[in-house]
Amino acid sequence: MAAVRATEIMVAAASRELRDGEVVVVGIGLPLMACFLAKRTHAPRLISLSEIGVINSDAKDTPVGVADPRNFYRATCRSSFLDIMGLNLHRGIVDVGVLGALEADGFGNINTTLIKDEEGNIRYWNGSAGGNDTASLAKRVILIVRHDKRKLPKTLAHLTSPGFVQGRSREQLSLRGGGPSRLITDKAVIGFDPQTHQATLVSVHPEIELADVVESTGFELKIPGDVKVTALPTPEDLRLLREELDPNDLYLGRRKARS
Amino acid sequence: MAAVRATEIMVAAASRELRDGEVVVVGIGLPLMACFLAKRTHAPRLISLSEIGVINSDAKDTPVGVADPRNFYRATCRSSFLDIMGLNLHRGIVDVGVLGALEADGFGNINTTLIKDEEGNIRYWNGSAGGNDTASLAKRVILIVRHDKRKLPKTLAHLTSPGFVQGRSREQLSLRGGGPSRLITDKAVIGFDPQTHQATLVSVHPEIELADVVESTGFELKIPGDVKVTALPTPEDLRLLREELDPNDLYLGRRKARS
Amino acid sequence: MANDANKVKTVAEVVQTIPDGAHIALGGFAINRCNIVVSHELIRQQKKDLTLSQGVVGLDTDLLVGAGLVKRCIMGGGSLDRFGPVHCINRARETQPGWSHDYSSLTICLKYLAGALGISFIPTKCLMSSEVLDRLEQFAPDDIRKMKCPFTGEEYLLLKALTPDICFVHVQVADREGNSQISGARWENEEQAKSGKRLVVVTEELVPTEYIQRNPERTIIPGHRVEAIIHQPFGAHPSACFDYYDYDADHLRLYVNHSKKKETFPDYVNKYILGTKDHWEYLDLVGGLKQMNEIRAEKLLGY
Amino acid sequence: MANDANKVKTVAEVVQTIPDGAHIALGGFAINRCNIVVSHELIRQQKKDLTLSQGVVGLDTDLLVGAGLVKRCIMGGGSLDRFGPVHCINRARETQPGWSHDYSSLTICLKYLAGALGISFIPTKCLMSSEVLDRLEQFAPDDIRKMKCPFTGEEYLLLKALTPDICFVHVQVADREGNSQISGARWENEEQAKSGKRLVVVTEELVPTEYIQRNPERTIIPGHRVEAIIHQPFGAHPSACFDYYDYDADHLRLYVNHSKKKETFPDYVNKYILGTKDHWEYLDLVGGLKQMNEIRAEKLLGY
Repeated sequence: MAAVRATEIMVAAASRELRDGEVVVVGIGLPLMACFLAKRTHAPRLISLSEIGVINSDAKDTPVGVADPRNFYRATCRSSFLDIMGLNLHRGIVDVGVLGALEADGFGNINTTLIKDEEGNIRYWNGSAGGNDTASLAKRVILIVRHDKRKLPKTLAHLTSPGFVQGRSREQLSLRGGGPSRLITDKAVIGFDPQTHQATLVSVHPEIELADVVESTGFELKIPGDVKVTALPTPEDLRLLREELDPNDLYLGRRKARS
Repeated sequence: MAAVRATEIMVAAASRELRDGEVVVVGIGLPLMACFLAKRTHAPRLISLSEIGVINSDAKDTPVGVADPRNFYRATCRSSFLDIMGLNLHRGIVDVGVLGALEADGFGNINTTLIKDEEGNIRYWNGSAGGNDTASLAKRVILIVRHDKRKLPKTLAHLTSPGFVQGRSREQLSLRGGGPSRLITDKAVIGFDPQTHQATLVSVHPEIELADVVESTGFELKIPGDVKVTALPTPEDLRLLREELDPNDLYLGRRKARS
Repeated sequence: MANDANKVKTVAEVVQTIPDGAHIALGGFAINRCNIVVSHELIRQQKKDLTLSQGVVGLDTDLLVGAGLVKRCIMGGGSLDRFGPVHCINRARETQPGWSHDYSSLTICLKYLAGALGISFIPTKCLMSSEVLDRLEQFAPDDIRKMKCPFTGEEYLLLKALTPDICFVHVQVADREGNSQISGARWENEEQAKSGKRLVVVTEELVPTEYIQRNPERTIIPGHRVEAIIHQPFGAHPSACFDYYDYDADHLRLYVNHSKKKETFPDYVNKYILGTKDHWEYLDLVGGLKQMNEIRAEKLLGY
Repeated sequence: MANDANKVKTVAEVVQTIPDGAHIALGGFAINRCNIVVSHELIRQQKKDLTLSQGVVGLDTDLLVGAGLVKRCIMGGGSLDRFGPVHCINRARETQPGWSHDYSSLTICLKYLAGALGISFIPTKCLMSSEVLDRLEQFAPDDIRKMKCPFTGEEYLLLKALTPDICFVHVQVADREGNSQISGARWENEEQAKSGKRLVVVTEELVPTEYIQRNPERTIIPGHRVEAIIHQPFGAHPSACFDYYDYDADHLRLYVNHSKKKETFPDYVNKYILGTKDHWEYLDLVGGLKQMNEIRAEKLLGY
């Protein structure tokens, strides 16, 4: 079997954060892969919602995006934004949101709108779509972002979707939902301190040095005493990802490994 | 052919108030009959909406009520309150509402909630259901009420659905829609003065005396100089009503002739 | 979480979990898809002090009120269509001022919609300048407010969201997860069902999930919202269930003959509800297989 | 009144009735059921100063922006999925601060819902404490307000209703009255379509009303809301139309190769839009019958 790729570690780690029976709003790409993997392993009764209006997609072919009809296959309900994001997410019954981002900061705020280069030139990307809605309302949020100083900065180029803005509580921010619970990167799994909401290292992926993690993180990262090593994907995880969920390396391919 | 019944005159007169292509929210009973009659005669492209969530019912058997599945037959859309009463009526695109009532007053306000006997004892009936919504929002409203002093009083026992309350304009009442345009009874057709909103006689049914109309009206009725005689239903109207729309005299039967 | 492995329950099991004083929303409309099986069991288990809400009240709520289980009704109006008024509900309204909070069809629906959307209020232009509003101001002053739109200056009524403790809805078809599809008009079923803290579906037919997946655009209630599924054919009798059976006109007339007077209503309850141990016994008592075949819907007509 | 006897029109006829400066809402989502046939004709007729609104922007809006027709965009985000960003829209955002009013998927949907319900505002808990809100406060200060719920005291954002001048939605099936049924996910199609002052449907297939009546629970847009029906098979190409055809991956890549740079975009417009007189010519140019057969949906998969 080929060497385990960083994307596979990320997806498997995110998948393990999802518990059986939970209701999950899931974005495209690695979040969708994590959700599909969880469903085929430890969480067969997980409910996946796509903002576009799809419940329990059971894609046979890897969808290229939320709007790809491959994502409608064998769904148990095909409805609308209003149903998924209004009558479920805004209603407060969504347990988890899984989101990718251009940038995440040390309080789990994310940017999916634009990037700034060193000269301050702005380049726009997707904007919020369902991201702000999910971050504002899901009971907890799992973020999946590639790990480098630029993508995990101290200050975001644009705060699209709030976590614990400036370390404040969700109540203080007038937000519902519990905010971010995990930030999963290709180097580590990061949590948020229950009191200070500060990013706190949970585990480092195998073969990654702690110093590398610290070095490539732009925000202040709390390092507790009991940092673990992230569990590798199981052989079955790898088989599912490689043979069934993303056989063409649309999301897991090394060069395409962007969230 | 049997003698023309008062209910048939009422239904035909109400039907003639509906123009081809209009969007109509229609209550059960004589309003539904009027709407079906219009559709089968001069207004084949009339659109009928039932609050329960039915568009263009083409009932084969006379429905006993809005909730009768007979009313779902050959519909072009089966949806919901929210669609019919929200996304159509509240949206402001309904041209006409046709409503029955326990009582109507001289400003076209109606009562569908309760009646009081002379000792002041209260007896409850249906309440608003879609009546208040329709009266508050349709561009114009046609009322169908049996004609006697008790049912056309000066003061309603309960103002369920507003017309021109105390003669005030719809703007003054914070209401949308144009308010009542016609009050059709088994004796006469009554309109509302564009300025004062006061009930104003339009036509008297054949064989009914003007004095009888005045005598059996509890509120002040303006009598202009040009009161006409209400046109009788055509032979085709009568055939349709008797043979197709209400062959069992569910609504048109003399004893059951209540709106 | 509404996601146990086995969600198919008996109505008795479900009703046992409802405390006295609960706010129950029922999904019937006049004489169509009424939650009869639920109302019967609530009466058998003698629940009390219930708050009942429903867009257009029907037979299911009238039964509960007649049997004395209901301390408050939140409703938009209602009747048994041409079979008569909701006598039990009307008697309660006549004898206890403020017992019912009366709205209209759309405003009840908007209150459920707000609940289902997780917003605590929603504006409307209905009810303005009516005695319906006057009475709400008197009897439910904490549930309504007037407000000018900050964008247009137009005056609106703000309605407070309704979030029942438990909602019941009668559907034609559901799978074992609770994915439910409704045929015919749906009145406020979707908004009501999704507004509550708990949701229980009563279904005529239990189908494999594969059947749901053939036409997932028709899924009005997705399974993850459903705590329990009660499988009860003819569960809405004597009200109608489109595509399955017509209303039972004879039994509705019999019901109204009893409900008309306070004195005769207990006879109905004793014979048809307390006198039967479950809905199968009730169905036998009201005519059994032969009568159910009599009212069974014709294919093309759906009634 | 949207109820003429003959509602079936050509896209050219419909687009002729749209004045410069109109607010147009398009029903596409990224690369699915985009209103390509409408965007192309708007470009051919050189409309200008349009306001465009859409939940999740896609190819249909990107085309219009790239061709310079749009002075303001009201949107919830968007991309061409894995094929790339909406380059034309992003360039406009980069060069003209405040050109777009950016919301989220749900908040755009709620704005349409308010418009469709005829209420001028609706509350939400989204966007709070975000830079999305900061920017709206800066660039669209008349469209948002904060407010405490009078019933719960909770802080809400009030969104102003959206009521476009004309809405377009691409559907699989419509009859000659405009009764329309949509297969697959519907995103904000229903709320958007019903929010506008005018509504035009583009349909893959024109069916007899009897077909609609077989499954009227599936009618998302009733005919009386529809002013005109444009019948155009493959009208969403190169985006997908569930149950009819898949997206055309090769053409999407070709599009992105042109849209990536301001300089190369006019080549695309000149060749594929201005160089063709209608959608049939366009379809021939992009591969005609053979290519359409290539992307035609498989029965069970729907793509």
